[in-house]
Amino acid sequence: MGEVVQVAAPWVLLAALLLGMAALGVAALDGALAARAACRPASVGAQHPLVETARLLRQRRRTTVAADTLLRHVAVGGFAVAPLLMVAVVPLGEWVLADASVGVVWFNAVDVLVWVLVWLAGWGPNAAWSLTGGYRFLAQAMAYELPLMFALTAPAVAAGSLRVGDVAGGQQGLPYVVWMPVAFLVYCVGVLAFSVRGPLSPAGGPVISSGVLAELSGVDRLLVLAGRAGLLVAGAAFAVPLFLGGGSGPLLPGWLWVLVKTALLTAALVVVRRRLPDVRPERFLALGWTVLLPAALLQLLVVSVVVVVRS
Amino acid sequence: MTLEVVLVLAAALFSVGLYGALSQQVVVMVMMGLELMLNGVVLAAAGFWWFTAPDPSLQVLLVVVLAAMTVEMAMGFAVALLLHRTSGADMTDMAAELKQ
Amino acid sequence: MAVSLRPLQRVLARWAVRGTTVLLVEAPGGWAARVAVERAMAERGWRAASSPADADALVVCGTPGDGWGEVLERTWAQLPGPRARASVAAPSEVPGALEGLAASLLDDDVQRVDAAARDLVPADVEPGDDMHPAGLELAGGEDDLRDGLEMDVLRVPLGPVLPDWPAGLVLRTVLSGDVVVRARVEVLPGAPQRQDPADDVARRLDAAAQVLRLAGADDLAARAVRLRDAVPAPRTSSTDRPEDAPSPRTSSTHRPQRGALSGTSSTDRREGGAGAAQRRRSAGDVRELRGRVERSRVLAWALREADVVTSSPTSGAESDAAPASAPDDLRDVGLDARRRTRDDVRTLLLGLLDLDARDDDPGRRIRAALDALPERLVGVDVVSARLLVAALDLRTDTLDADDLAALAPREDDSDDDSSDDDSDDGSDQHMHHGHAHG
Amino acid sequence: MSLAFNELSSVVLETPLPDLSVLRGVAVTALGVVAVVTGALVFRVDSMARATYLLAASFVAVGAAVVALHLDYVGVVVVLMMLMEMAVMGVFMVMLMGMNPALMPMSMVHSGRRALAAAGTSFVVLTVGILLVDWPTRPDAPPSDPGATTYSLGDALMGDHMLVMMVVSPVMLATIVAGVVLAQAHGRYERLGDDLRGTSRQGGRR
Repeated sequence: MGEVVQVAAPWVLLAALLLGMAALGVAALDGALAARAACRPASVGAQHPLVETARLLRQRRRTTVAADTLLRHVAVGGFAVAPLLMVAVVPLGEWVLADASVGVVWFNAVDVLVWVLVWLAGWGPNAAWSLTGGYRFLAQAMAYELPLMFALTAPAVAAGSLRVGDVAGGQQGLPYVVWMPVAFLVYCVGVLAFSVRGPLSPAGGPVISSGVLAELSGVDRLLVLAGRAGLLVAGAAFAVPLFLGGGSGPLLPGWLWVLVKTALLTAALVVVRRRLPDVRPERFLALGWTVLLPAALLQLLVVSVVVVVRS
Repeated sequence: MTLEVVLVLAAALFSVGLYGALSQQVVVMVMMGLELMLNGVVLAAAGFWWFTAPDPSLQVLLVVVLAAMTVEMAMGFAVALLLHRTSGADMTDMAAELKQ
Repeated sequence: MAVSLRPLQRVLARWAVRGTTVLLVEAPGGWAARVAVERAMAERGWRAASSPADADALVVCGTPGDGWGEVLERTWAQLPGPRARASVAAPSEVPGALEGLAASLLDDDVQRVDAAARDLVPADVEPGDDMHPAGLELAGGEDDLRDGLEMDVLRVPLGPVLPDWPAGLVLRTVLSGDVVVRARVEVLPGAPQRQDPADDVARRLDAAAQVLRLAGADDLAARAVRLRDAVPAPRTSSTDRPEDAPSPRTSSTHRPQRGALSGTSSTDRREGGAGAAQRRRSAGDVRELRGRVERSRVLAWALREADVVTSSPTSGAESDAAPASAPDDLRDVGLDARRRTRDDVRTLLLGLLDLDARDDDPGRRIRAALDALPERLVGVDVVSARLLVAALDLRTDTLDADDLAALAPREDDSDDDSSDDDSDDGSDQHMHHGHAHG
Repeated sequence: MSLAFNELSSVVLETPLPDLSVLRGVAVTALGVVAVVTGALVFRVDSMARATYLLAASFVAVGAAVVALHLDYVGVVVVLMMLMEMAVMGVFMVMLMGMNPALMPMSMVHSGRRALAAAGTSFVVLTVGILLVDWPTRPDAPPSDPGATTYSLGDALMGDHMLVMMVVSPVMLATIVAGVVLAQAHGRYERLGDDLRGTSRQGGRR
C-alpha cells in the first residue's frame, strides 16, 4: 500500500455523510435483530431508524427546571462531532482527512472526550435519572480506558509509529489481529463501552430509564442517538488500520476494503451488543482491572519482545 | 509572532492560576489554580522549544510537568477525601485548624 | 411558503406515527389491558417509551382511583408533543384507543393548537433566593452508606409512572448519590378487579419479561413476552373474558397468539385434549426459556450481587432504628435477610419461570414483600432496587381495601425522622395484615 | 493537524497560503488568549460544572497551541490527560463542595484582595522580565516535521534522559498506591472478610 494522501477539508462532508449512513445502518440492523427476536418481519424493524428520525424531527424539544442549557447543548453537539473527529485520522484507502503524526493518541483523546460529553449530558438537565447515568458512566470509565490505551499502544509499538497510515502499512500480509488478538478483543470492549450502549451502558439502559437520554427529546435526542451509533462505527473504522490490515485485500480497491471491513466489524459489534445483558459498572470494574488490564499489558509485553527480537 | 507574545500569554495564565490558588477556599478550587499555573508553564516551555532550542530536553521537561500535574491531582484528591472523611472539612481554612 | 411545506409535513407525520412511542401507565387492575395494549403496539410497530420525554402518547391502562389525577396531569405535561392520550379500561377498548391516538398524532392542526397553548420552557420557575434557586430546594449532604462519603441527598419518588414497574406502586425514596437511604411504600389504588387465578402463568411470564428487559437481556425478554402472549386460555375463564371471543378478523401471521387463544376457547368443549396438548407445549416452552436463563453464565454474572452494595461496618448503626422483620417472613417473599443475598434477583427470576411453584396466596406474599421492601432497600443502589422490585412481581391488584388504606399516599413528605415513623407504621400494618389473613 | 488547519483556511479564504509562520502566529496567539480568558472565567462562574469544564477548555486551547508549535505528541497528550482529569475533577467538585452546584451562586473567595495584588504583581514582574531579557534565537529554521519531534522525544526519554523516565515511573506508581491508601475508608478485607468472599462479613445492617 502506498503513502497516505491528505485530502482537502471539504471532503469532511463526505466523511460525515458516510458516517451518517453507517449510523442509520447500525440502527437498522439493530431494529431488524430486535424484530426477529420478537418474531416480527425483520424488514419492519429495519425501517426503524427512518421512522425514528422522522418522529424525532417532528418532536419538540423540552427543557427541565433549572437546567444548565448551555452545557446540555455542548454535550448534544459534541456527540454529533466526536465520531467525525475519530474518523478524521482513519485512512480510507490512500486518502485521509488529517494525516496526523500522532493519530493513535488523537483517537484516544477523542474517546476520552466521550467521558466529558456523557457526564455533561447527564448534568445538563438537572434531573435524577440523567445525573445518575452520567456518574455511573464515569465510575466505569477508567476501567475500560486504561486497557483500551494499552490495546491501542500494541499496534503502534509493532509498527514503530503513531501515524495511523504507518500502522496500517506496517502489517503487510499479516494483519495485527492475528498475532495480537488479546489487544484486539480489549479494544473491542473499549469500543462497546465508549459507544454508550449495552452491554456496557451504565449511562443509559432501561434500568435507569435510559439515563442521560431520559430528559432529551426531539432533535437533541436524535443527535445523541446518532452520535452513539456513530461512535460505534468510528471505533470499528479505526480498528481497520490498527488491527485488520487497513485497505489491503485481494481484488477490491483499498478504500472499498476499508469500508467492507468496517461494516463487518460494526455488524459483529451490534450482534454482540444484542446478545449480552447489561453489565453493572461495579461488576465491570472488577473485570477491567483484574482481567482486561493485565491481559492488555501482557499482550504489550509480547509485542514488544517480538519487535525487539525482529529488529 | 515572537517569543515574547507566547511568554506574556503564559505569564497571564500563570498569574490567573496564582490568583485562584491564593484566593480560593475550597481545596478543589485551589487545585484548579495550581493546574492553571502549570498550564502556563506548558505554554511557555512549548514557546521556548519553538523559538530557541531544537533540543529534545525541553520536550522531556514538558513530560515531567505533565507527570507533576497528574501526581498533584491524584494526591490532592486523596488528601481532600481523607480530610473530608475524617472531619468533614473541605475548606483550606478548616484544614489549617486541624494543624493546631 | 407554509402551504408548500404542507405535503412534506404530512409525509413526515405519517412516517413518525409509524414509530409512535407510548408511555404506558398501569393502574392496579389494569394488567390485562396493558398486555392487550402491548400486543396491539407490537402489531403496529410501536414502541414503549422509556421516559415522558421520549413519549408521543400516554396510555392509561385500567381504571385509576384516588390520587392518580395529579400524577397523570403532571406526566401529561411532560410529554414534549406532538402528543396524544388515551385510557384503556378493558382489553376490548384497545383497537379504538390506538386508532384514536394515531389519528390525533397525525392531525397537524390539532397538534399545532396544542403546542401553541403551552410553553415547554418550565413556566413555574420562581425567582428563588440563595438557598432556593429557581424555587427548588437545595440538595443537602448526608452520610452515604456505601463508603462513608457524603453525597447529595435527593428525594426521588420512584413510580407510579415508570416502565416495567408494578402498577400504582410509589416508592418514596431518599437517595444519597444513587444509594437508597430511606424508602416508603405507597400504592395508588385502581378500580377493584376480580382476580383471575388462571392468569397466573401469563403474569409470571410478564414479570420475568420485565426483569429481563431491565437487565438488558432484550432477546430473552422478547421470548418471554411471546410466551406470555401465547399462553393458552384456561378453560375456567374462557367464557367471561371478552377478548377470547373468536375474532371476526382473519388473524394475520403476526398474530399467532390471538389465533391460538380463540382457537382454544371456541373448541374447548369438544376438544379438551387439544387444549391440554397446547398447554403442555406451552409449559415446555417456558421450561426451555427457564433453562436458557439458568444456563446463561453472562446473565448470572451480570445479576450477581445485583442488590448488594458493600456497606461499611460503620453503617451498622442504622440497624438500631430498623424494624426487625422476622427472617422467615422475608424468605416467604423470596428474600434472604440474613445476608443481603447475592442471587436474590436471579433466584426470584428463576422462580417466576418455574411453573411447578404455585403462588397460592399472592395477596399475602405481596403484602409481606411490600412491608419488607423499605427496610430491604436501604443501602441498595437505585438500579438494583428497580431490578429487585420487578423480580418480586408485586401484583398490587391483589391487595384488599384494608391494605390499600394502609398504603395510601400521605400528605406529609418524608421528614428527617420519618424513617422511624415508617418503621413503626410498617410493623403496625404488618400485624394488622396478619390479623386480616388469619 | 496544523497542516489540516492550513488547508482549511486556504479553502475558506480562497487565497494562496499565506506565510506559514504568520498563520501559525495568529493561531497560537488566539489560542493563548482563549486559554487565558477561559482560565480566568474558572474563578468567576457560579457553577461547579462550568468552572471545571472551563478549566478543561483552557487546557484544550493550550494543547492546540502546543500542537500548532509542532509538538504534536505533547499537545494531544495534554488534551487527553486534562479532559480525563477534569471529568474526574467535576465529580470531586460536586462531592466536596457541599452545596447544590448547578444552582447556587458561589463565592468561595477569602483574602481576595491580597490574592489579586499578588497575581497582578507576578504578572507585571514576569512581563517586564520577559520584555527586558534578550532572548536567544535559534540558528536554524524551526522544525517542520512533527513526526520527527515525537521521535526525538522518545529517543531522548529512552536514551539521554532515561533517568527522567526511571524516576517518573516509580513516582507515578507510588502515587497510585498512596492515593488509593489515603482515599479508601475500608480495605477489601475489612469489607469482605478474611476469605474475600463476603460470607464472614458482619456488615450490612444486622
